[in-house]
Amino acid sequence: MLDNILDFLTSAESLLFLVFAMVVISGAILMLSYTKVVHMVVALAFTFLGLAALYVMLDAEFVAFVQVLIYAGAVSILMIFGIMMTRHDKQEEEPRRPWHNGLLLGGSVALFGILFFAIQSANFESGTLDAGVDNTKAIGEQLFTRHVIPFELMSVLLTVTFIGAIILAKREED
Amino acid sequence: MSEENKKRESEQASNREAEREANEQDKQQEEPKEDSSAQTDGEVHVEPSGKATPNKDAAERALENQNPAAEAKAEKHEEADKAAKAEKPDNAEKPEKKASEQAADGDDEAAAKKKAAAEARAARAAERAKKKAEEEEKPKEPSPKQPVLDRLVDILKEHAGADAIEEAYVNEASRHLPTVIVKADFWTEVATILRDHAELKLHYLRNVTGVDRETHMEVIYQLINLETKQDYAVKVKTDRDQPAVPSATPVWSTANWPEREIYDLLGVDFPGHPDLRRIMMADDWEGYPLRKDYSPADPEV
Amino acid sequence: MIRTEEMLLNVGPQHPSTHGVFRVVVKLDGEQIIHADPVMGYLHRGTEKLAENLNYTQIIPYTDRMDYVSAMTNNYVLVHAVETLLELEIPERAEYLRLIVMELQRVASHLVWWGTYLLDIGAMSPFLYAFREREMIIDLFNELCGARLTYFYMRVGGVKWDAPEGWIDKVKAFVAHMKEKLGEYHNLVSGNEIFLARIKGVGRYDAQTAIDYGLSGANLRCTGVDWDLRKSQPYSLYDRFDFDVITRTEGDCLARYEIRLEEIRQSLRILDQALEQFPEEGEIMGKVPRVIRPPKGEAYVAIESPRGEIGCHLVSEGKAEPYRLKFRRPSFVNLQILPKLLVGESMTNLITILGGIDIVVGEVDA
Amino acid sequence: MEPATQGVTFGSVVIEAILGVLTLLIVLGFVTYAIYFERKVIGWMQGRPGPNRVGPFGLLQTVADVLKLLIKEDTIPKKADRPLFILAPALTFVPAFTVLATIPYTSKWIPADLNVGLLYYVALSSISTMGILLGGWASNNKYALLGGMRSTAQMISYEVPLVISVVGVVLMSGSLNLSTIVEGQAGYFWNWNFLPQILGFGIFVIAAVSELNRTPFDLPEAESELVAGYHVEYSGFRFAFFMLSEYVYMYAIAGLTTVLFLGGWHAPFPFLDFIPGIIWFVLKFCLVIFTLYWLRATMPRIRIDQLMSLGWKVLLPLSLVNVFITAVVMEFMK
Repeated sequence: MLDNILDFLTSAESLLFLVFAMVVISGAILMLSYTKVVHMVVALAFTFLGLAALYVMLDAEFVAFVQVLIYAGAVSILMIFGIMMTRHDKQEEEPRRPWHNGLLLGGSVALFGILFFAIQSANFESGTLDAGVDNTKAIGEQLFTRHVIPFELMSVLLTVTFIGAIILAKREED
Repeated sequence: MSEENKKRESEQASNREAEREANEQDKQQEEPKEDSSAQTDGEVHVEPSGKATPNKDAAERALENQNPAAEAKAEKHEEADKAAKAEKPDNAEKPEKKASEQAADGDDEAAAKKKAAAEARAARAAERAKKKAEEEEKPKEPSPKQPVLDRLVDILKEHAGADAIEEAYVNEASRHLPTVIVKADFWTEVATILRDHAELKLHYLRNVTGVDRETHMEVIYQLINLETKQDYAVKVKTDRDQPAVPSATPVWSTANWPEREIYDLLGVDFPGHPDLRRIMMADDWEGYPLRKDYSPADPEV
Repeated sequence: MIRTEEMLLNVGPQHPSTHGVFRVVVKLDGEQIIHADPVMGYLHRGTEKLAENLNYTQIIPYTDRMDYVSAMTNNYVLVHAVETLLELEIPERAEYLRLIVMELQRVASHLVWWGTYLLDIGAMSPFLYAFREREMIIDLFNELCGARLTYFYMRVGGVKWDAPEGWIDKVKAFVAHMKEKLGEYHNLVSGNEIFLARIKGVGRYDAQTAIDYGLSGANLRCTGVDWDLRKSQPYSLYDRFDFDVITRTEGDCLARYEIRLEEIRQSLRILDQALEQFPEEGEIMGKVPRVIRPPKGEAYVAIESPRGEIGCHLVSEGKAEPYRLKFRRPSFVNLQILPKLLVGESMTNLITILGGIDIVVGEVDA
Repeated sequence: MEPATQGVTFGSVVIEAILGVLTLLIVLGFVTYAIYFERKVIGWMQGRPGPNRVGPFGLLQTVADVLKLLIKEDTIPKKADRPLFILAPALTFVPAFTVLATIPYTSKWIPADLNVGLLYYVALSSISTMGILLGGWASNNKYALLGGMRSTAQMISYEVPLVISVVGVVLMSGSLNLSTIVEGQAGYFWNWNFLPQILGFGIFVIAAVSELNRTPFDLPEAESELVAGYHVEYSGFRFAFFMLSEYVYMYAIAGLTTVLFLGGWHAPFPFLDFIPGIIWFVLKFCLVIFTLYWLRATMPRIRIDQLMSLGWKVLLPLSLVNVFITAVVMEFMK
């Protein structure tokens, strides 16, 4: 057990993993504990970035950079944007309910237990995965052959949302 | 009060006295100088070009200087002023003292000079008076703009009532500008007529000026018709202690800021103005700087 | 429903595009202006009050400092008012000199406007081009009266300095040079798509509004009103020259832009003629008393400054100092329309519109 | 190709770090003289000499300016959001610098040969936007906030046509790898992508200038409206960071344009191949940079609503049309 940990720490790769994992976790915790909304979003953005780094370590560059582009770039910026443009100085004091904390604690422990046992008992395929020379290309090919129907449905859904958003915005203007 | 203080005060008092005396002497010495300038003044005007108006004025001034009666009149005027400004005795006192001291203290040399100058002036003044009399014999030519003014007065009397106009004249000095003095009560009505009447159509308000005349306040509106290019001036007089002129802003939007400026600098109120605030001076400024009796809170500034 | 937050923004008194210490308090919704309130007086020096304690010659330098971009026309309006009350004859040579410097000043003033306006719009180079040519005019003035900005050139009855030898030829050379450069300006800017998109249709008003607000100069002529005091109420020698009053009917910033540039050309035309007719010899001062005491009375005179109608209301009690001296400052009057034009516009257009009005804060505040 | 992280050792990390510092120095050198040339070039265009006091021909002017910025007092407004105010310049600069890693200068000299190089560039550059936005917000200044919001709106809007305009290029070369894209443009200069992809090239250049926040799209810092926009409260080296990231981005965009559309290290004619590729690269790169300066000297600034409608109503549809045309043509040519 201890050897394992030492082994783990001597590998640069594992150290990198440790760093990024810490970024992800601390980002998540900070996001919960900050009081200013903008700070929360920044913490969240760091979580996204850490996740992207983890994806890179898993040789999933495409997913990693799409993660950065969409989540770290677009989503968090839109969130900050929304926060800045709207009034949020009235922070409502939530009524303190002491039994809430107990309930939350119980729930978290239960969730952790379920996940822990699920992962422990899961049977992962062993052996090294060949990520392929150009897995981006592979993703593309898969999207346009095997998963073409969900892909197209997705694009239709997005188009509908897009048009809907425009209509809503227009109506508000009038 | 301590001894020392008293001493200092008396010292100061005597200093002041001395200062005033010195001032008075200065003024006396200046006096002849000014006179001589007045002479040259006159001389230039007697140029053969024969321009009448400035000469006339110079002559009048010379006469006034010469004539003891006129001087007395001036003194009387000052006294009247003094009565009017009873709250400011210092101002009024000085000239009176000056006159008496002048008589007492004037040294001989100056007196002699003055006398000589006065004689010379008397001669010239007599000559000029003759000329003036000749001029007066000729009837004054009516201004070319007289019909325009008459027409304006007619229109205003017809539409706003016969009492609306206090006075009407052609201001010849200002390129024969037809000028009417409108009573403040009628001003809003008159303004609307001026703008909307089919013959006048004075849509363009060029300028608004406020003048502190010391006895009263005046607000002067310069109007022009952009098509006929005929311009007019309209004056509204108002009381000095509580000056108020109905605002012309509802009629001409351009009156807005100039009226604010007059309010700011002269303290004339404009009832009906949409946004009467100070415009140039700070909002908490005290007093109205362009009034003649304005003294700044801190004269150093 | 989400509501956006209104924001109160102080544009100025220290802002690069208010052209001096002028301030507009704007209420913004996003970048859209809901309400605008101009605040001025930061440069108020009390010229009118000061003038009441000065003799007429002493007041002239104060007029230099009112519209410091166009000091010559300010000089003129004051001496013209005094001369009107005095009914004074001005020697022809002096009057020609005055007219030449006034027209040069108009060119210089429009050049400053052109450069700074494009700087406001974000183009940097035209500013330097415009100042290159303006510098030549300033050099000419410098040679004439020893000052670059506050000239104190005119006096009641004439002008202080005669044209030095060769000066008239230099002005001629400048006029030729300027004509050529004007084409360059048009090439550089006037056809630029971005520029046109920025100012076309911005800050539009009609002739009736313009007249109601008492606008003058290019601000009035852009709505199609043919009103230029040089033609409508000729003063000085303007009735001797052949030139056009430029008007446009669009009433937007582009119209004002075109008018000002075209007015430079008209000024050059006037200069051409004036330089031809310039009398070889003659007095430069009329017969003026040593102490100027205009007779009791009052007069209002107005001339066409580069910014519009600059007027002088002079009330004299026959003393060496004016009883009351009031200047009708075109910038001050023209600026009144600003709050009306700004409502509903974006922050960017605030700059475009304010620049298009062409104010000089020294004149707004006086 | 080696998987990205396998074989990462402490040694390789150190080497990478040293290389990184070297690149940083090269970039700083570039920025120094890019600023110098910008001032010189614009000076000449405006009929004035430009900087000529510090060093021979003013060559050290930028160095002096940077020194001044570094020793200047660093002020943080009292009411600013301190942590974010400090974080923002770094958050702007780091992505600007990291995107440089994928640009292939020659067929040999490629700092990082990522197979999603293009995506990497686009993704990271979107993070800088956040730095600008945070800087504007944290300053607690209304002008800065307006500048920050403008900048964000602008960068998000123009990233979309920017990305879609290069899809045509990606279609033609069948790869997101930048060196593969350059390889595909070998031969005569009409093989370079800017001719077959002329529409995409135009959209790319416009969107890129906008991404760079340079004239005529310099609205976020429009000094005549917003004083200085998002960095109005910044001074000293924090301001220098913003300035630096602006110029580093310029470097990156110029490099990317060269790679994507101007044939990278290839000579315009094959018989000129004896001249090393790096020289061709630098020449094309300088041409792009010069064009940016040229635009700055001649263009006025566009208005924010016009910018937005240009981005969404003109560039985006055009870039989609470009993708469509490219796909159709490629299908027929096959």
